[in-house]
Amino acid sequence: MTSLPLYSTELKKDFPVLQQTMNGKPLIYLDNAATTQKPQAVIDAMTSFYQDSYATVHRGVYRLGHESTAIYDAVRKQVSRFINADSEKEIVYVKGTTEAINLVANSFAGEFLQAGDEILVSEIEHHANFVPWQQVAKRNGLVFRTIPVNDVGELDMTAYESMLSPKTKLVAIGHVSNALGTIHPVKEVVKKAHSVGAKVLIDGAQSVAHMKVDVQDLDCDFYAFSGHKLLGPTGIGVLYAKKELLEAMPPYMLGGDMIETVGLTETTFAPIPEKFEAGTPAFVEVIGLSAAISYIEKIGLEAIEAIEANLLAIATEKLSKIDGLKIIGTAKNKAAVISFVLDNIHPHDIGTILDEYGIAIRAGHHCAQPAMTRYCVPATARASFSFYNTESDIDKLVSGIHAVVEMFA
Amino acid sequence: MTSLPLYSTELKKDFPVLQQTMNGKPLIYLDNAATTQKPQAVIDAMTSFYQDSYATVHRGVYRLGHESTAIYDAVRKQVSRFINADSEKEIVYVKGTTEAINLVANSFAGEFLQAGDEILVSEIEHHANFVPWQQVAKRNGLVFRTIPVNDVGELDMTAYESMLSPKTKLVAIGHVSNALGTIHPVKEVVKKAHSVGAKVLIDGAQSVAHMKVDVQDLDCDFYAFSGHKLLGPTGIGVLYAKKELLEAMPPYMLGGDMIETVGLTETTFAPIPEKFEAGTPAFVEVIGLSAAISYIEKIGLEAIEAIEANLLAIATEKLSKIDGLKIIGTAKNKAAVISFVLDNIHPHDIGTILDEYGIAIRAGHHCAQPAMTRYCVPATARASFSFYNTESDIDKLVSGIHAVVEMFA
Amino acid sequence: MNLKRLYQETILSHNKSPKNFRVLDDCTHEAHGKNPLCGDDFFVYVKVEGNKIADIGFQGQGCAISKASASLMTHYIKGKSLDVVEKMKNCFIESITQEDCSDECKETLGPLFLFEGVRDYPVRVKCAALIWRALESALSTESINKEVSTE
Amino acid sequence: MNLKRLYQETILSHNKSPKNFRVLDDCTHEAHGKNPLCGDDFFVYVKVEGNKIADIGFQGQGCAISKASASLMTHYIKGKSLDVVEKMKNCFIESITQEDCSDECKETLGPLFLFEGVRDYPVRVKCAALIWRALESALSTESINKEVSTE
Ligand SMILES: Cc1ncc(COP(=O)(O)O)c(C=O)c1O
Ligand SMILES: Cc1ncc(COP(=O)(O)O)c(C=O)c1O
Repeated sequence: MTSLPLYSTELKKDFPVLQQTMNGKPLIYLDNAATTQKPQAVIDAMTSFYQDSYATVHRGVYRLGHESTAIYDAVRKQVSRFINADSEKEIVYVKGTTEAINLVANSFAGEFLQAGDEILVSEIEHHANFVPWQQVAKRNGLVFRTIPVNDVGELDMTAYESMLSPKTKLVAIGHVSNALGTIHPVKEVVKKAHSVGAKVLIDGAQSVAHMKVDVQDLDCDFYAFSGHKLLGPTGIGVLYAKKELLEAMPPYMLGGDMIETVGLTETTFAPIPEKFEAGTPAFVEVIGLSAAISYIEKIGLEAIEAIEANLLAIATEKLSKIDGLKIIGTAKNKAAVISFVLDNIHPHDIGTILDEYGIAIRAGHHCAQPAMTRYCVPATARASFSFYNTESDIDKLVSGIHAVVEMFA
Repeated sequence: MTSLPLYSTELKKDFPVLQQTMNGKPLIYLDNAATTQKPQAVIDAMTSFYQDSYATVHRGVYRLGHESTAIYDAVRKQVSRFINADSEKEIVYVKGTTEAINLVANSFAGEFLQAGDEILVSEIEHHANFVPWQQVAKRNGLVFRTIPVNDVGELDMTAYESMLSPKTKLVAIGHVSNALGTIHPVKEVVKKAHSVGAKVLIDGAQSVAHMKVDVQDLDCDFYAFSGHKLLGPTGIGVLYAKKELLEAMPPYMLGGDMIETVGLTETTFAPIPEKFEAGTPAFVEVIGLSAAISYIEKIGLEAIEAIEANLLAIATEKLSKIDGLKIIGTAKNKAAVISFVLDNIHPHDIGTILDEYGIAIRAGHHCAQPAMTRYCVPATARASFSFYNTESDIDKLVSGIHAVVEMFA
Repeated sequence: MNLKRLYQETILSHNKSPKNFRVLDDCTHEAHGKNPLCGDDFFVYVKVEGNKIADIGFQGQGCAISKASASLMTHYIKGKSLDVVEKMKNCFIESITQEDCSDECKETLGPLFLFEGVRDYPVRVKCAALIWRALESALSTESINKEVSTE
Repeated sequence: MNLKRLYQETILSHNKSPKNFRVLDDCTHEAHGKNPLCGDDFFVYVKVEGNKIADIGFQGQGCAISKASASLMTHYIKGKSLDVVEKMKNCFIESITQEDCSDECKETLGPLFLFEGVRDYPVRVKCAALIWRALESALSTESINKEVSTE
């Protein structure tokens, strides 16, 4: 086990919140799967836009408005490069992963799937990638099925293959499970789905900030992610979709900016991606997203992957040594997310006590109740890491857990 | 005509963008109907939240998360007081007016209206309050009808009354027209609609920043507005709806935070308003919205109304004196929005030339093509004021227009 | 650190060895209470005779606060009249949510006042209150098998 | 101030009195071009004979830039071969979007180069280009009545 590069400690300094104290102790933020902190560069980009050049997009004949529009469109190119989309027309700005998935559930599954068609999701999906499919299925007579995972949290590929058939029309799967950290073999999932003609949506909420994503290489049909989990602001996310799909799909929301002409009886819609962006967009958030991507690219996703893999290895080793601690989800291919339970101590109590030591972890079902059911736990405690975490953070977590165990001894 | 209080000049100083220059000239921002500028207090509230206490809402056992949640819920109370809702449970956070209206078109009209039922909107609505109804009507066999306006831009109340019948199930109307500035007699519209059992949605995008709104006094069923037109950030808006309606309506988006329990086959939803707030909300934007409302309340909506009424009177008088200038929309009851055309000069050219003088106005159809059709113009130039505008801004606008006329002479 | 006031000895020991942790086969009222977010999930079984809680039991799982609260509640309300129990419930909620709980309430609560430490942990208020809410729901009608959720 | 380079005398006068502002009843190609956002809306009518633009006209309404562009385009391409027109179109787009338009292009454009001032007004590029896009669309097939939108 090598120790972490100093690098990571240095990076922490870019994040103002991480200089704060919580309950009098330096804040150890280990809830990165819920939302990440923001580097100063992201905060500054939005602040200075609001202060110096705020004007709405798409509509201004005046220069301020044109500049906003130009930035707004340039970020679309930046995002498309970031995930290697074929064209910026395939990048739709949305509120977040949840809206992205609802858009597809509505405008794709809700429009093109027929009664009897099947939608497959893994049984450990986040509710955002579970409930929309379950409900559209219910509404339209589609068949909603869950792909099992094995005891360590890996997708059961044999079961998956046996479930695929010409009836399968959509497979929706997380790239990385927020509950367990499992990195699913999404490229293979896509390949197999395509072999029966099904489309694939990948929920990338937990991946884009942690690994290089190449939508063309994955060959996925849809890819969704949120800005706020990517060092960016709240209120912004991205839906990537293949051009021909976006073109075929009807709009999700209706209003200004997404129409071409409106008559009393007929309306024609703008070309993609604007067709899917009704109303004044969250364009200041788009600027924040851009700064976040730039920051991540400056560090480099390879460096981030290396730092986080190291954090995961160290944390797994140290936590495993704690008596009565059980890690839920030990897939071979895992991101730096550790869900765990302690014998006879409820996760909620763990969370409260660690908080008192300045350590922010999550306790609960992580919006993945089906996953909790699968592993027969009412909830788990979860520590999720980002590249700005350090080995010292892990050590504090470990002593915090020892304190919890002692208290309940 | 009294001249404006110094007050207004002083207020301009709170808005950093208004200290900027455009094309070397001080920026005269007269596109407030598109989006308003932000006072420093709003920018600071978001910046310091990102820097000092960023954590997501609803899920944290740790203190940081709880504090976010507490603020988030407190703002809901503040918003409900701001528009005098009966309960904060009637306040749903959305992305903006457009999403609010789409939500109602989907979860109310799309669910409860039957083929043959009628939806009425005015013929000068913003596309956001036009296209969603037109399209849900088309999809579900409802009848979509437009209420005429007279030559000065006022709703034809006689026609409206004659259109109402037991078939009328929904009336959707702007409180203030963004294209013409007309203040519609919404309280009367509601009363008449209710007398035949129809519900009423008021598009408040153009009103909340300019006049006191009391949803209980109006007795409207739905009220929608956007934060960014209210001195607040982009990416946030509000849907007010009467409690019993929200309770009856099915959720619009599905995902985390809006569910109670998720099973493999069944899902139960959270109570209102959370039922309508799937996914990580734009909670930093909520904090910005709160600061914006506080700022507006500090000045007072009465003072704002007085300042803007004065601006409107002065601008109307001065613009009317320009040869060949015609104001489109001269309703008796009007907000500080002036749409105009110049003989033989296209609005787009007016916009470009004024921009060169540092004056930002809008030129185009203002996302209200049916209104343009109604007044037989392809587009208009529009100057829209906020309380931070001054008489000197108006004078610069007037000389700018003279320069335009000269150039085309 | 207020942790010690939250996780008092009594709470920790009731968590470990809860009283009345059993199903009442002859209960007259029953309810299911849950906190979906954190996974607290309890059933409460009540046997009312005349105007009194003749017997009470609970089952389920949850955090230390919710479990200890259930255990202590069942322990102290057994044998009490419904009126007194109603008063205790209101006082209990007051003690875990309000800065200055009245002396009268403190008296009514007796040992149950020890949950006041929860006040400093707003996210945990639901945990302490859950079993009381379930009880309220159980007693509110004649029918058994009622569901209650505090989230 | 670059306004004078945008609104040159020639442009202002073509806006006021456009050339070829008429319907061609005997046109072989026709297209409709519009900029919904700002309300520019034109029809172009072309009569192709052999390989040449034998006649051309336009109708509609729009801003000074779009109208002058239509007037000047029709004026200068009349009589030219389709190959040359195609080249002119590409050069025109180049001249209004790129910093350094090639000398060859400037030569091809001749007087039409005067729209280069539009370059400094990115929102107006669509206005200048609209009629060329409509022409492109008209000539692209045999069928008449084609719609084109540049937004
Ligand atoms: C009257 C009116 N309604 C609706 C909208 C749409 O608001 P938003 O774009 O913020 O969703 C606007 C502004 O664009 C408006 O002026
Ligand atoms: C795997 C996964 N999918 C979807 C979401 C939903 O993202 P958001 O809440 O930003 O819409 C989350 C995070 O909450 C997540 O972790």
